Amino acid sequence: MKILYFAWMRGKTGIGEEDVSPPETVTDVAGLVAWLKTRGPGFEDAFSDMKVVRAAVNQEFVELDATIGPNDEVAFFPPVTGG
Amino acid sequence: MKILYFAWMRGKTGIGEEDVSPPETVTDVAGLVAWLKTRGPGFEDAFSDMKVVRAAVNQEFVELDATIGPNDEVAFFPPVTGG
Amino acid sequence: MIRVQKEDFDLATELSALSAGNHNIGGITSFVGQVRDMADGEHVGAMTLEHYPGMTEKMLEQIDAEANKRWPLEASLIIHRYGRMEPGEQIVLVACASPHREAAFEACHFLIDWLKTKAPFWKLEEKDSGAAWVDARESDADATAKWDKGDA
Amino acid sequence: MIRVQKEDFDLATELSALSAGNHNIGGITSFVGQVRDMADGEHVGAMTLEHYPGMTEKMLEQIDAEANKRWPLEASLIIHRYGRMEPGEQIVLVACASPHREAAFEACHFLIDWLKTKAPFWKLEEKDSGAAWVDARESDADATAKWDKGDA
Repeated sequence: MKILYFAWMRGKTGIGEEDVSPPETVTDVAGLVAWLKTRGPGFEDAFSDMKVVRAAVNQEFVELDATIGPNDEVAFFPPVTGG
Repeated sequence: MKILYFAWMRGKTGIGEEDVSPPETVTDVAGLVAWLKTRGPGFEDAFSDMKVVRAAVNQEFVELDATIGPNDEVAFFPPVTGG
Repeated sequence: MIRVQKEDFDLATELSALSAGNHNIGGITSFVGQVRDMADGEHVGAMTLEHYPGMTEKMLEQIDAEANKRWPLEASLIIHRYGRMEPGEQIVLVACASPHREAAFEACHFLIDWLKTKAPFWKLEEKDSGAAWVDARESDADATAKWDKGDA
Repeated sequence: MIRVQKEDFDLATELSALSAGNHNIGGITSFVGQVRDMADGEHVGAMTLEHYPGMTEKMLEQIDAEANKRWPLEASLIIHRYGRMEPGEQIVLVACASPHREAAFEACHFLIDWLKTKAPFWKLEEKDSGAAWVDARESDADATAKWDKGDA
């Protein structure tokens, strides 16, 4: 599973992109977030306030209950500020 | 008094601009229109439907009851269609 | 700023001049109206815009001042052409620059809506059936009226 | 049409290409967003726009398609830049061409409002107090919501 982090999420996790293999019990975005948070204080910090975290699966915005699988591309980022 | 006609008002009256000296009884735009209509069939025709005639005195839109004097510039034209 | 002219205009040149060196501008909204080749289902070969020199400038100044009174603009511009124009040619440009996009959009929309019913221009279209003066549209009066605030 | 690029763009060139030869276009509304030198009362020396390559294009295509579904447009364009930009530089261009001005205005306004909350871009501002990611604004979410029709 490919994970991407943007803006200050990248700053806090310290990485922009990684390949991960979460346990089989992780079947949705919320589960993935819970698992990612166990990987260190940077991740714990990045996901500490989910109100300011947005997620996309395969480049489409999703809610936290969206299901995910091993071949998905999951991205985390703050609310967008372009334009 | 200077009178200007634009668009099809100019076509119907046959003139774009003229200097006139209406009788002293003409004190507002409505009175001027009534007097102008006596000057020939072209004028009669131009002012036959006042719903599609607009007036300006000294380059400001006015209603028919606007007062006018000998030194005013009065213009008649259809509703505008620019832009 | 307003301008009434026979000549065509270059949008990029005009907008560059409008915002030159002003770094408080966050957005510029512009509208360009151009000649269509169809009107009421009939082909239009060209059209001629007549106007009332003197009153045109006066009205455009008033409209421009009103927009600047209603919205926080850093700059605004109205250019309106007169004379004969063919399909595809530019007729009018209105543009508003503001720190914020909402003001830029609303003021620009306001300018063209007001101009449509308050600036003394008249269009004569050259159709296959002959030359005809364009009738004012009810929808333009409605568009102007929507900006009324009781004080206009 | 949409484009995501590092390079600056020339408004007149883009709009000319957009309307070239199409004589059914009666109006073109455009909006250009540019970098301001102030944010929250602090001086901004420059800013860097980060984006999500792939998703950006996908979202802009969706937004552009939605505008064309809602309004009768002859042409539309979104250009969004990424990378580092200084005050006064152009960030984004949205433009809509239509036979009628109302459609051109509304569709253009819609494009920039939707883009503000749906296109994956993030601004990092270089302020005197240091570099800081810009917070999303409530007003942008409100501006997007006003275009909701229940089917969005």
